Amino acid sequence: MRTRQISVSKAIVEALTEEMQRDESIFIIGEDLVSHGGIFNQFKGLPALFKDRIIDTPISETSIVGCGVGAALTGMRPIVDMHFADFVTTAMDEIVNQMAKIRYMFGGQAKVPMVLWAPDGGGISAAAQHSQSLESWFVHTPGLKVVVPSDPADVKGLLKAAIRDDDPVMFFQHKKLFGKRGAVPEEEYVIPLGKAAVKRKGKDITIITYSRMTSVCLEAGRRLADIGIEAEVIDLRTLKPLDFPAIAESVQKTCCAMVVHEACLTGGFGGEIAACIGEELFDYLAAPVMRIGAKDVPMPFSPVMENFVLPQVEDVCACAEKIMKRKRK
Amino acid sequence: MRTRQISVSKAIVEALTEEMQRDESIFIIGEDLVSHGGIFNQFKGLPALFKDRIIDTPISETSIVGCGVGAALTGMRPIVDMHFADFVTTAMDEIVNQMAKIRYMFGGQAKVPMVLWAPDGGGISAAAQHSQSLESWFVHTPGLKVVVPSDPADVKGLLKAAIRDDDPVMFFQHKKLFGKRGAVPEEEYVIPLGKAAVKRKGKDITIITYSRMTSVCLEAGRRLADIGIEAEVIDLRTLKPLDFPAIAESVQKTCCAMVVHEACLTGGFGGEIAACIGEELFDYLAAPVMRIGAKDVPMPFSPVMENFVLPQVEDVCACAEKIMKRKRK
Amino acid sequence: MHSSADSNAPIISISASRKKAILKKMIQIRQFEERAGELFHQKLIPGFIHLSIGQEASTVGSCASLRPDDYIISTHRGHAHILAKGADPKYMFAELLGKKTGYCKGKGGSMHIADFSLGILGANGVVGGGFPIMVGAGMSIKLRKTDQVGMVFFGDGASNRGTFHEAANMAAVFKLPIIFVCENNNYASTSHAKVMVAGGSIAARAKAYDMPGYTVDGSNVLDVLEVVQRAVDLARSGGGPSIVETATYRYRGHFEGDRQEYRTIQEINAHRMHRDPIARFEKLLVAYNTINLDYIVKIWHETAEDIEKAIHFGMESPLPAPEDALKGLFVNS
Amino acid sequence: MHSSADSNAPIISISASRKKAILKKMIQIRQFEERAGELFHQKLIPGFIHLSIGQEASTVGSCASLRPDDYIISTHRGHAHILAKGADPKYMFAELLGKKTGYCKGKGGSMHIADFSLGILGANGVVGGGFPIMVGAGMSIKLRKTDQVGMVFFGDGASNRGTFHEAANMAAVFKLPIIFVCENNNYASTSHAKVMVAGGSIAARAKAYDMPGYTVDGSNVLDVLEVVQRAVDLARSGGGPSIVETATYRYRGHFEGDRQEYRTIQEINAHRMHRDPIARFEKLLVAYNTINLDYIVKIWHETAEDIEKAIHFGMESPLPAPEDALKGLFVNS
Ligand SMILES: Cc1ncc(C[n+]2csc(CCOP(=O)(O)OP(=O)(O)O)c2C)c(N)n1
Ligand SMILES: Cc1ncc(C[n+]2csc(CCOP(=O)(O)OP(=O)(O)O)c2C)c(N)n1
Ligand SMILES: [Mg+2]
Ligand SMILES: [Mg+2]
Repeated sequence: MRTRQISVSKAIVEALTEEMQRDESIFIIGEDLVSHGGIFNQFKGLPALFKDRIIDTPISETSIVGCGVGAALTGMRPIVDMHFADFVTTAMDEIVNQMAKIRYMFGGQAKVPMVLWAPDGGGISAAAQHSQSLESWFVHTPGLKVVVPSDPADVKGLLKAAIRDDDPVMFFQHKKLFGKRGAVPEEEYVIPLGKAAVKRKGKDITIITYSRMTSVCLEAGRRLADIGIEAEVIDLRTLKPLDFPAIAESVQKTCCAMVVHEACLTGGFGGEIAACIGEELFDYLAAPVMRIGAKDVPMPFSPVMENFVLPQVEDVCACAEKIMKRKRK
Repeated sequence: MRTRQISVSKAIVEALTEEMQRDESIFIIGEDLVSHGGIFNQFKGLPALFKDRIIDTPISETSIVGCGVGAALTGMRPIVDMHFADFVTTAMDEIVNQMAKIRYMFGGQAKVPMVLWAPDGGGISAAAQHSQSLESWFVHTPGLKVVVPSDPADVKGLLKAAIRDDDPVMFFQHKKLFGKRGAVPEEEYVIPLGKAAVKRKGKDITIITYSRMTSVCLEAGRRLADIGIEAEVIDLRTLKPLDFPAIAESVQKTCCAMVVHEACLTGGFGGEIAACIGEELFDYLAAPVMRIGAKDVPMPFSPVMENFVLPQVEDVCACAEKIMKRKRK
Repeated sequence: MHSSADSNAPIISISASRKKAILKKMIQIRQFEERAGELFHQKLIPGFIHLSIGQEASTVGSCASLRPDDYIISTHRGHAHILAKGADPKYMFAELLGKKTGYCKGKGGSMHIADFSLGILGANGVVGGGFPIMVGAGMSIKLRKTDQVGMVFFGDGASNRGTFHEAANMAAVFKLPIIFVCENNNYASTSHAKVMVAGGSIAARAKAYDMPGYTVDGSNVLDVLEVVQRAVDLARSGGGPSIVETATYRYRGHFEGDRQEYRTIQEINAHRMHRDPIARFEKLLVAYNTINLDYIVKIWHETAEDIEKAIHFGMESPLPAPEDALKGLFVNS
Repeated sequence: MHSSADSNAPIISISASRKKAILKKMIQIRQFEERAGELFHQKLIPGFIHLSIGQEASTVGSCASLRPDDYIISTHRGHAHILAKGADPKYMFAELLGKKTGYCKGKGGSMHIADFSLGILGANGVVGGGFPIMVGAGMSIKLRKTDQVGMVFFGDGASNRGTFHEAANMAAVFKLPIIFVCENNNYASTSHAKVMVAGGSIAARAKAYDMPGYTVDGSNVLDVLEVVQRAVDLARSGGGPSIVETATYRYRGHFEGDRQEYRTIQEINAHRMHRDPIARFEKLLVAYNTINLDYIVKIWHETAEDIEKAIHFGMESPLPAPEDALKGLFVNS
């Protein structure tokens, strides 16, 4: 398979271009898409290619999301740009009570093929209202699929799958990853939703993660290898559907696990995974399943504090070592 | 301590009356409070007692919650009635990005002493948009306290504590509990936030629960006793702050645990508790920590399906028996 | 732009058969609602229901201007809208009764009935929840370049939700083919529109978005049709959205069981006696010799029979299996 | 009600010393913003910042009508509002620089500055997030029976959020002492207000809520003051809310670093040259002999010195400790 090194931003544009060329019912709607190509330049070049299908709106997020729902119900395949993931808060009724529930509560009469595309995460000194990782709310909302990619190849393949999916998909794109480069296949491909990827092989401990924390965990994996710990790093890629078999396979081998995410610890998706492992793999576990997440505060502005709040490579290493000590006992 | 048997509704009215008499800065704002005494008659009699301090609003939930925030910041102690907990979705920015974060992000300059009072839960054939249990979103939102009471005495004592608290409190009142009666002390009392209650003593298995599921678990406890299983039922009462020491004390004794809530299973608060138990009490556990929650679908309307989706006494018993079998192995 | 139909104008020039169909639809709705109320009080319908009795002219007059392929979005008080757009009462009763044969297989109930094959994009339990969705249907029409229109029903209370403002502005900005029909029945649950809607007029708010706003007597079905038709024609011809506010009244409580401490029986009776939309229309049609009294009796009778058949269908239908609850969440499930 | 101040009217009759204070405040804001921009481009300020250069008359004219105990709520473009209400630039710079001595101890940054002791209830990173909170401040004033007022600043873009509508209606319904000041600088990030605000006028929307709406030349500080003072007087005397829309313009990009492909340099320069609020006011004051050129030079100089001192304070201040991040979430933490 021939690949090239491209950035996440480029991968997004490629995925969108290919899909929009393939299917005329796809359109993108949100704020500042046309002149800016999106607030993170993530849609750069698309407005020129798909003139009427990239739509700038007033600042009316509630209606923008609702607009996606209504268009999806009547034959279109909208991609709704949320500007910042934090602004899902202004459209939760539309996401949770309409987009997620319409198909079910109307007895399966309708489908809602739409993608809600939301740049999330911290690390850019954007403070409390522009830095959140809110995926666990949506995992807890039946009717939604949740995608949390970590590198250019996954972004491209998963975005294409999300667009083709007939159900509503929350696509959380970490905003620190736009510039991240990686190998992306030249030919067309789609990555099915619900398939995790083992991004590092290892026999000692399973590290389960997703989104930006994948690179943090991979770096931790390298450092742990230096001290003789071979960590297996699983990038979940989608949280719903969840690839629990991939987790189980690894934990049955390593007999211990930890979960790492950027969302704040308490009530985060790590609890769900740790609970599932505890329930399903109890007899395999040689040590407690540990979790790492951001500290339980709103994101502070000043970088010294923000770095302290966000999980770091050192935190992952320290936790893995602690687990390994327990395991070896 | 002298008590009387009163309903949850009566307990609410008593708590509010006592607190509003004590503190003039308390007011209640929401829809249909004055003529109806609240949509569930939960504020019955109050409008006559506190004329200008029970305020009917237009249907503008976003502004109603924001109104609470602004009033709390400027010297008042608002109680905001959400009508149905499902409608928090129309005010998530106000709850999550403002109410929860204002104190922190402004460096501690302000306090936000307000109660967001929200009747939640299913079981009344109110279908997908009027039956949700959304507490886990707010447990995952740093800056909020979360109260989930289960009987009249707790409702009264916790509501008083929530009103006196200087931080924002989400108070989820299960709507099937309004008519529930129980012994309530005659003299004044307050139940501090963050204290769980052991509602049934037992040595065999710890059942951790809250809100309406407490009575379901207590009934399960009685039935389990008939077959020789002594379950300890812990009613968490508040999820944030969480009384983990109470959980630990019980699990150290019983060596096994299960969590029961009405919110849908995946991503629910049960995962958090199971994960914490796994992390902190690994060496005590003789069986996996299991979770019971509603099935992962929106609430269906028809009672046969709704009952199937909601956790029942039988489900709790079956799960407890399964755990006990594992434990005895 | 803020005008009202001239009620001294001659009877709107539509065919006698259309007029008869309109009358029949109003009667069907009235009977559907009365029987639904009875079934509810007999505890055969679970949950809660909101009835539209008294508001028939507003709803039927509005929907009479629509084509089968046009869209509507309804509210918590939705039975009338859905019937007016052509839904079959038997699947509706089955749904209200929580049966497997209902429009939503028993998953929706009173507040969540839809028939996508008839352009009924659903009732909505969230007040004001329909506005943004209708923006999407309008955008879809625009992108697909059809000449459909969308009509979103809402109450006086709903007009105070932020979604109204966002949707009205977006509809105007994109010139979407949307008709905002506010059925102002004076009350949002217990609160009076005069108190809760600053300025008192929802139609007048159209001006803020530079679109036409109309107020019309919602107890006169032909007035409603005439005004709404104007808005529909504008939308269909690419002229963008309008707001129509119908002055109407509900005879029943906000929901069945409502104690209604916020109004007097006298007030309700005055409406019933002097402004009943069905009685008014019947009188008009008789006066113009379009129909006679026998015909009226016949329609009430026929419609009642149909309603009973529909109830029978619902009552006899099977309940869903408990496990049906797990089906239909995703497209492949 | 939708009127504009007559700009041929004689110079508003306030004292010379107040006029001087107003000029000085505008200059302080200009200099604060220019230096903030520089510090940002020197990568000393983390995150992103939105500057108000060009909008000084709108902001200072509005705040000049307020008492110290009145409330304001600001926006993402908040430095000017906060300075105009009396905040100390040194704690502001310290905050922008992420220092422990900042207004928010380094937790807030540019979009989240507040000084509750001055009635500044905070900037807000969520566009339109301030409206509902101001409803609460207004309600609190009403319940506490004081004669304070609250002023909520917002942009043309923010006027399209549902929160605007809900808050305007609620303010009118409860006759709350709130002044809605829309600083219409033509753009919401990249989008032009003419395209995104249906009808084009935000002040005109006041009519929908039965409250006064004014449009005023936002580059003329005395015009702004005169009109806003009218709205403040009404609010303070129990007459309820008003909307004031100032026609203004920002010289810098939406945020520092904005490529600004949505407008031309010519457009910006035309505003700078012909409608600069500070130059206009200086010319006026000189023409009326309130001040002379030397005085102007002196103010610019003095203010610049103060700003440098404030920057110095910020630069020399210590960073927070990492663990400070864990403090201050709850009242007892
Ligand atoms: C967002 C939201 N808020 C509150 C409610 C509760 N509620 C249901 S109907 C209703 C009144 C609606 O009044 P109106 O819009 O005038 O419609 P009507 O009932 O008169 O038909 C209220 C407050 C709701 N369902 N959704
Ligand atoms: C709810 C929300 N949507 C979008 C944004 C991103 N955003 C920040 S400023 C801005 C433009 C605001 O325009 P306007 O209200 O006119 O204020 P101005 O920037 O012109 O001062 C946008 C879209 C946001 N912060 N909040
Ligand atoms: Mg109404
Ligand atoms: Mg602007």
